[in-house]
Amino acid sequence: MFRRILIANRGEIALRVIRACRELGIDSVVVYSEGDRGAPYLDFADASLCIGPAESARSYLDVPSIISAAEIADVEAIHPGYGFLAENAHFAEVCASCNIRFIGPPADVIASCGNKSRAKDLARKAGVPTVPGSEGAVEDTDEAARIAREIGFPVMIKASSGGGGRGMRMASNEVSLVNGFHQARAEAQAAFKDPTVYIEKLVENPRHVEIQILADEHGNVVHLGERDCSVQRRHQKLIEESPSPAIDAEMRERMGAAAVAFARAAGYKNAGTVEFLLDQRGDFYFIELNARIQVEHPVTEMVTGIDLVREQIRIAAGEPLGYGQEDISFTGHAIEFRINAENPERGFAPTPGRIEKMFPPGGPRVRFDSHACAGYTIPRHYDSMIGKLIVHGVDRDDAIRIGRRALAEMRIEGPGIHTTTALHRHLLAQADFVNGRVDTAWLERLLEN
Amino acid sequence: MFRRILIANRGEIALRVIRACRELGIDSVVVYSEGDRGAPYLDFADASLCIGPAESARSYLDVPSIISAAEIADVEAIHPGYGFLAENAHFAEVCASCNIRFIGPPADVIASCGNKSRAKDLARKAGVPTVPGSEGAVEDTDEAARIAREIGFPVMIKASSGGGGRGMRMASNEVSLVNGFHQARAEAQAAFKDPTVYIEKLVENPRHVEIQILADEHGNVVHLGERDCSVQRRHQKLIEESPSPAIDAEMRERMGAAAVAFARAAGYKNAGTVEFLLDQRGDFYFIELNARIQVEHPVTEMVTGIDLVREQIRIAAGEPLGYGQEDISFTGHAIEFRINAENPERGFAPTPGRIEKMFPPGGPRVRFDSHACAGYTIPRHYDSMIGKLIVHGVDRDDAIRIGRRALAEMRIEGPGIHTTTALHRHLLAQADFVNGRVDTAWLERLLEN
Amino acid sequence: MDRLLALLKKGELTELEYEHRGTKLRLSRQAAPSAPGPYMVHAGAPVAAAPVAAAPVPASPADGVPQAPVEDAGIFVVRAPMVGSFYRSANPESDPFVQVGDRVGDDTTLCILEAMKVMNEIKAECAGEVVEVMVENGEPVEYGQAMFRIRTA
Amino acid sequence: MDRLLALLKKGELTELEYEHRGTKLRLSRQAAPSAPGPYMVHAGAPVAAAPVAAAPVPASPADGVPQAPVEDAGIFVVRAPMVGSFYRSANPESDPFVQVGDRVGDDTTLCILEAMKVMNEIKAECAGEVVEVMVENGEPVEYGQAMFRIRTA
Repeated sequence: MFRRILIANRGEIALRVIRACRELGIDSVVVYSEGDRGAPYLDFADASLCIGPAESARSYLDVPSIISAAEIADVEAIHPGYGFLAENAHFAEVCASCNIRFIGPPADVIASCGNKSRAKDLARKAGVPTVPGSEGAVEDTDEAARIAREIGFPVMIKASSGGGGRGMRMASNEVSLVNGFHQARAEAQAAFKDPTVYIEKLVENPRHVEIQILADEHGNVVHLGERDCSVQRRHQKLIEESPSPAIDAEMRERMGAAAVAFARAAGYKNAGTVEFLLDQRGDFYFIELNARIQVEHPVTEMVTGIDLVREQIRIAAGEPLGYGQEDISFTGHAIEFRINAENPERGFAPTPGRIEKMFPPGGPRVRFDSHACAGYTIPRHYDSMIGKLIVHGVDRDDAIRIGRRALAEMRIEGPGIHTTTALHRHLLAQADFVNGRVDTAWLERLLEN
Repeated sequence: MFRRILIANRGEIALRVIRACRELGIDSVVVYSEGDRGAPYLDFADASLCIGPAESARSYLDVPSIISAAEIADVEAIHPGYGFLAENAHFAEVCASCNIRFIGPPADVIASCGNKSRAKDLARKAGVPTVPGSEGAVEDTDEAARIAREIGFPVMIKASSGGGGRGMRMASNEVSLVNGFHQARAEAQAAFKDPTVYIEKLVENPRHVEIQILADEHGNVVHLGERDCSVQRRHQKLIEESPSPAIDAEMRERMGAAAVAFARAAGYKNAGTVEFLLDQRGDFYFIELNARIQVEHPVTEMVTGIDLVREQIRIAAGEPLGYGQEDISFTGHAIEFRINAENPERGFAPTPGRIEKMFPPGGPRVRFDSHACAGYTIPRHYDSMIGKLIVHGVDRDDAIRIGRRALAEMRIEGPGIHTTTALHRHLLAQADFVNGRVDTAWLERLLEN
Repeated sequence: MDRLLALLKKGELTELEYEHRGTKLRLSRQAAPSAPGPYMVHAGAPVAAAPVAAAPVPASPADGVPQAPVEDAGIFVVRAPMVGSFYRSANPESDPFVQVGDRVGDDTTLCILEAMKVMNEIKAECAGEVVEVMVENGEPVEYGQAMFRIRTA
Repeated sequence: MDRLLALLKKGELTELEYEHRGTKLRLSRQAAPSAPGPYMVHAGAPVAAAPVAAAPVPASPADGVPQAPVEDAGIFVVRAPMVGSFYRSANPESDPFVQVGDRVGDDTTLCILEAMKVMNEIKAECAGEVVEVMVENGEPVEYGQAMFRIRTA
């Protein structure tokens, strides 16, 4: 096992990794930018190092600074968290070349999973259902039109290197197809330095259901069931839960098996998430594999009792899983609510600033993952998530009741600060959510009215 | 089920009951004294009522004020929490006479369990092992001496109405017996308006192991396993855990069966705790039944998944348990650390005052039950407990590691404020604790050195 | 919660603190640290301002005498010494013990507080003129709640 | 953590912030809100004062230029533009680039910072006299850490 790990991230996930290190008896060294100087969580690590100014490009995204910090701190491994360099194949490569273990999959696996059309090819080869569409990149509008007619409108035009909705267009006829094709390529070029796009049939009113997998370096691969992340806005998840209200045991089996098959085909290692679209008829389609720990990982931890971050570190250290699929069972129902410093009344504009009053929810069956506290200033330079409220009920109704209770006692106050807490209370009052009848467009439809 | 409940308590346990009410969909009305005016948790209830000045005798202990508040608030039941009026038979009686459900056992059961010698008689009749000693009250020193010779020194002299170590004396010979007899009677008279004392053989280096029971009003009684509360100072528990490192499944069976037998013999209803002394040879002796929810109830909730406060309310409303002994299973290992605003460096003197900075522990497998937050002033009028840190590991070693991690990140700061956090860190570094080799005198021995 | 809601109505008249799900009513005639501002009504879930800012009144003396609000000189405020129901007359038929404008003395009965079926007569304990009756007949009062204002000067 | 502990030693000389399990070392020459007091060493678990009080330096500009500490007029502080290892000479055999008392100009090389095997020459970027070398040869430096003090007046 490692003696010392560098944490190349910030905020909530940096704290999450610090906690895992302490529980494993590993020294943690956390890097920080001047924008995070003095943040409470830095003190919980065994050491902290300032690597640059507040702007991410010159700190959390700056490979030389982070590698150099790793060498100074003399660590054996680096945990990238999520975002920043977590799915950067180049960074993983540099780590390898410096004999520092990257806690995640190998660089080439990150690369192939990061390219959507290559990932889709892999899925087909692995016999995992994919959304009908172009086999790989689409070069021009003629080819685009031919494929669209073939699979039938409406279709989606997506950037091969894309993510988070950028470089993505919907087309319901040939006119919008041509426009969308050019727009998507331009956006993709700007956002990912890669104009390549591909075409897929639009799956209507789907749910977002993802499977958590763990793969060690000895060929063992298991899945830890699903997370339903259908409550999202502009492809940003807001509520995640496990199990999914739309999935039964037999379905879980099939989706889990598909995820494991893809992971094996991709030669995947460590923790990963295979995302699927689930349509109204109960058919599911592979979307992508996220080669990182995810924000919503706690809901899986609650229902399986498996600590995913500890497992990431154990796997990177070469330890075998030590359990098989048959050893994994699911208890109760977990829901995560993302607490973002945003103002839903004003288009979810971020509201950084100093937290003057805070009462974090606690008590039975409540978990709160947050680096914030009264006196902490939410920096304006980074994403607005300041906490994750996770509740674990005996069943879904129970989890919803506990969620209402915990959200009712949450207090986060400061000049200009708003959070998504009140919105979550509102969502828990919606019959559609309570009855588990939501799709990926539900929240946006709700917000429009 | 009840529509509205009055909570006749304060602080952490009042908040605990408020949470249970919200999760059950019951309106909660919490009373408060002027010493607790403005405390954050008051806002989490559906309504709050000021019933008197800060001093307990004129507020939380004042039966007329509380009953009158209950009538004004038009509640169907009162939850007494622990301490204050929780085990006051008269109060339970008054509630009954006002047609308000007292959430706890019937008044006469409280009375018989509250009297140690009567409780001991009940235990004998139920075939539950008790510490050898006088059958009931001891009238004079001659009788005391005769019994002491009979059972052998050292012996304990205890107040029949006693508790918390008051009216208690140890005697290792006839001289100290005579002195102790008079001192104990005087102390008992002063503390409990009842000079009656009884005599017991001293169990040397025992562990404190207690069994949680639930009894509904339809004759169903189950036990939820044990809590080991051997880490205590002056009979004040500091750390509690479940399962006990000194108990195996067979032993749990026997102690659980004894606890259930006593509860049935006493006609017990609702949640209660049967306390035993466990000696080095593995023999256990009945001490008393606590007719209330206990501070340390969360460790049992963590390992059984049963919400004890919800169960208290359900039982008081006349609902059947709905499960039997065979349905109760135990998962992992839970430890509770009491966070008291006390200065261990200065004889555990209370340190009330305003909390200016607070970072409560969070993250996986950590539960924190606290009514405190930055900006909250710890009143000087009440007991010094401001929070309970509960960790739940896959096994005891894991729980200890998580405990160390959580204690390391706990921050509670303010002018003059000290807490037991650092002491807990120190205790988790002791080989005796890590190896589970402690008895009820261990902590005091440790503090002396 | 009809009877409780009755408490709420009086928020405008006193410094009564009362919280009900979704609603908080306070008057800060009293400069208490717990009063976030003059006459605040919070809709929706209660905000943190009140609960977190509101440290238990530090001045609150152990002997439990409710602290006097900031008042015009010469105005004595009679407060409820217990939780109970407020009655202005001995029985529904009879006249109120006192009206605004009445002269009262130390032993003049101002009202009755019923607690646990016991009728407690409340005396003026000062001499002067009743200038305000702050509670409606039959309504519940909290401990320390202002009931009458009497001009003693 | 030998090399990390080396950082610790320099706490006296700079406003370097460094935390190691059980120990915190800080110098508050810089009036940063995060500095709880002059030269604090905390034994045992770190106390909250620093972490909780320490809001990220509000003045910290987005362009990331480290804020200058409060200094005597005419003193220019040369700070580390990157994380790296600090070397006072081109190689172990040769003399240091500069000594205390030396006159330096804009282009005078003061030291080398090694980051990822790359040797980065650091220039004075001011004219004046070297009055203090704040880092030991071979030791690691954080971004923004003060390395030299140069009197420009």
